[in-house]
Amino acid sequence: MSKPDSKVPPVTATLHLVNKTPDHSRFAECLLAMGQGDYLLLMENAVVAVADCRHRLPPDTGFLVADARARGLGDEPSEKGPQPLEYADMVRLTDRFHRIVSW
Amino acid sequence: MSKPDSKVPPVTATLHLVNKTPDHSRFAECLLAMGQGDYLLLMENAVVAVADCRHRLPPDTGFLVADARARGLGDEPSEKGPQPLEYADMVRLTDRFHRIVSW
Amino acid sequence: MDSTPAAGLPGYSLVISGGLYSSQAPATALAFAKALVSTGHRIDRVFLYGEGVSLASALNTPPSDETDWTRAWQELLTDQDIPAFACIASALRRGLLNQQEADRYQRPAANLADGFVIAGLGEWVQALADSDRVIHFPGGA
Amino acid sequence: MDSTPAAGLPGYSLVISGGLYSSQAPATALAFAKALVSTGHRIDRVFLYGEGVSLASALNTPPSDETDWTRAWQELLTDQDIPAFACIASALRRGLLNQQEADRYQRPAANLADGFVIAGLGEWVQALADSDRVIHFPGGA
Amino acid sequence: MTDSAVLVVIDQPPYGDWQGREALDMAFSLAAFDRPVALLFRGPGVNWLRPGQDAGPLGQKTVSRNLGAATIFGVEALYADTTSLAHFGLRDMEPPAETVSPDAAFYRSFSHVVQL
Amino acid sequence: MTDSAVLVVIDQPPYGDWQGREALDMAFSLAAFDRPVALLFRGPGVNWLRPGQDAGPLGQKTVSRNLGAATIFGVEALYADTTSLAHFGLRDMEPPAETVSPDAAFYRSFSHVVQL
Repeated sequence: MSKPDSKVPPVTATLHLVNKTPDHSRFAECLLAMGQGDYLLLMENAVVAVADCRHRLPPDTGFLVADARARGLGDEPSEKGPQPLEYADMVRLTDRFHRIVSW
Repeated sequence: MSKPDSKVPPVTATLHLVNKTPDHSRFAECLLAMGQGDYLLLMENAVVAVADCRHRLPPDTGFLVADARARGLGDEPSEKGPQPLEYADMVRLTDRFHRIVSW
Repeated sequence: MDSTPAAGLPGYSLVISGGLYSSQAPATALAFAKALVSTGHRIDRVFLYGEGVSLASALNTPPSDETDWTRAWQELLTDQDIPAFACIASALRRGLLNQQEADRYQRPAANLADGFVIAGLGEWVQALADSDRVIHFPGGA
Repeated sequence: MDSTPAAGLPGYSLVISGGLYSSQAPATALAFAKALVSTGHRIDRVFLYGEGVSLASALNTPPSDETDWTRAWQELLTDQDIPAFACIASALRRGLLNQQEADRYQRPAANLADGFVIAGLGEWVQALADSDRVIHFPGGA
Repeated sequence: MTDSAVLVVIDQPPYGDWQGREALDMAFSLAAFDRPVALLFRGPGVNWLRPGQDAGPLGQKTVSRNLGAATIFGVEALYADTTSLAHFGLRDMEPPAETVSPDAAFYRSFSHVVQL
Repeated sequence: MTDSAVLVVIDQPPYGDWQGREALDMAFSLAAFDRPVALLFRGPGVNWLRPGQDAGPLGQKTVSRNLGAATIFGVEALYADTTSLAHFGLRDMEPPAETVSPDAAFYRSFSHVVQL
C-alpha cells in the first residue's frame, strides 16, 4: 500500500483538504493556492476528481480510499497519479504538516 | 415601477428561478437551459449577477428588489438590463408561466 | 391581507427544501406566500423537504432582535388556514419529531412546532396533482 | 483501540461545521478521529459549529438499518473521554437546546444529546491555542 | 418519455450528502403513485452511474442497488448528460442510462423539473 | 499582518445564508481573546463590501454595520481579492479593504486559514 512520502515538509508547506466536487469554485481556488511542497488530499465528493479529465492534479495528491471505493473509483496506486490513502495515512499527513487548510 | 410583460407566454416557455451565485455550476446550467420566450428571475444570492461582468444575461431577466437592495445593488430599471421586481411581480410571473423551474 | 381567493387565479403549493440558516429559502418563500395571499391567491399546502424541515422545530431560538422565521410562518399558516407538512423521512433523520414519533422511537422529547404536520411524500405528489403551480424554494449553497 | 496517547505526537482538536445530512463531515471526522485514537494520538476537544451542531441532537432518528452518527460519536466521546462542545449561538438558532437554555427561553423541551456541552466560541479559540493541530471538517455542497 | 412526466435531476455525486437520495425518494414516490417520472444525472451527479460502488466502509448503504430498481418500480427513463459522462470518464453505466444533451427542448418535454 | 494571525475567509454574498455571519463571529471571537486575525473576501464574498446595503426588507440585520466595527474590535486587516472585485464591478468598498491576489505565499503568511 502506497504511503505519503514520510519526509518532513518545509515549515511553510501546507496540507490542503478538499471535500468539494471539481465543479465547485472552492476546488479551483484550492489548486490556485497550492505552492511548492504542498500536498492535496481529496476527500468525500472531491475524490471524483481522480476521474475528471478537466483538472490537472498536482503531483503530490492523495485521495481517501474509502471515499473512492464508495464511488466506484479504483484504489490502485499508479506511477504518477494520485495516491490511495487510508485514514491512518491521513493522520500521518496531518502529523507532518503544521498548516492544514480545509476548502 | 417596471413590470414583467403581462402578455401570456407560449405554453412551452419556462420561468427559471435561480438563487445561486454566478460562481455556482447551477447558474451556468440554467443559462444553457433557457429557450425562446423563457424568463430568468434572479433571487437571493443570484442577484449579484446583475453586477457580474462575466455573464451575459438574457434580455428577459428580472431580479428581486428586496434581495438587490439588501446587497447594495441599484433597483433602477435600465433600458436593456435586468428589471427590478417586487414579490407581487414575481406572483404575476408565476401566474403567467405554466412551467417553473428552480435551479 | 385579503384572504378570499379570487376566482380564475391559479392555486399554489410551496415546497421548501433549503435549511433555515443554510439558505434564504424559508424567508423568500414567506415573502412570496404573503404576496400570493395579498393578491387573492389560494395556497393549497406547504411541504417541507430535506434540510427544509428545520423550519418546523419548536426549539428554534433566534436572538430576540432577529426574525423568528418559525413563528412568522406559523402566523401565516394559522391566519390563512394553510396546511403545512414536514416529510417524515427527512424529519426523523434530522431530529424533528411529533409526540407520536417520539413515543414510537422512545426519544426523550418531541419538537414539532404547532401548525406543522408530519407526513409522507404522498402529500407532495398530491400537491403536484392538486395545485396549478408548485413553486420550489431550494437551498442556495 | 489504544487509548494511551504516545509522547511526541501532536495533539488534535476537530471542528465540524458540515451538517449531518447536508454533508459527510460528521462521518469523515469520526473515521479520522478513530484513526487518531488507534495511532495513539490525543484528541483535546471536538467543536461543533454552524450546521455542524445538527450532530448533537438527541432526537436524530435514522432508520434502524442506517448508521446512527450521533450515537457512534457519543460512543467515541465516552470511550476516549473527549470533551465535545456545540457553539451556543449556532445551537440556539437551529433549535438545539440543553435543559438550562430550554428553561431560560421557555421552550417546550431540551434535545442536546449526552456527551455534548453547549459553549461559546471561546472553546474554539482555546482549541487553536491548546492543540498542535485543529482539523476542520466543513460542509461539502 | 411522456410529455406530462416529472423530471428529477441529480447533480451531486453519491454519499457526500443526502440530497441525491432524497431526490431519488421523490422519483420513487411519484412512480408509486403511478405518476410518470424520469431521472437526469448531470454534472458530478453522473458518478451515481459508476459501476462497482461499495459504500459499506463509509457506513452508508450503496445507492446503485436502489437505482437499479428504478425502472422496476416504475421510473420511466434514466438520462445521463453526455458531456458530464465525458468529463468524468464514464463509459459503462450501471444501471444503463440514455445519454442526452439537455437543452431547452429537453427540459420542456417535462411538466415539472425538480432539482433539490 | 502578523505571521501567527488566523485568516478567516468569506466567499459567499451576504444574506443568502448564515455562513458569512458565523465566519465573522469567529473573527470577532479571536479578536476578543486578543488573537491576531484578518478577514479575506473572495469570489462572490466581495459583495459583503458593497456600499449602501439595506437588509431590513429581508427581515435581516444589515451586515455592513458589524463589518465596519471589525477593526475597532481588533481585527487586524480586511483583504479583498482583486480579481473578484473586478468580476463584480466593485470600485468603492465599505468598509475599505486592502486588495490582494491571494496565492500560496499569501495564505502561508497565516498560521491558520478558516473557510466555513
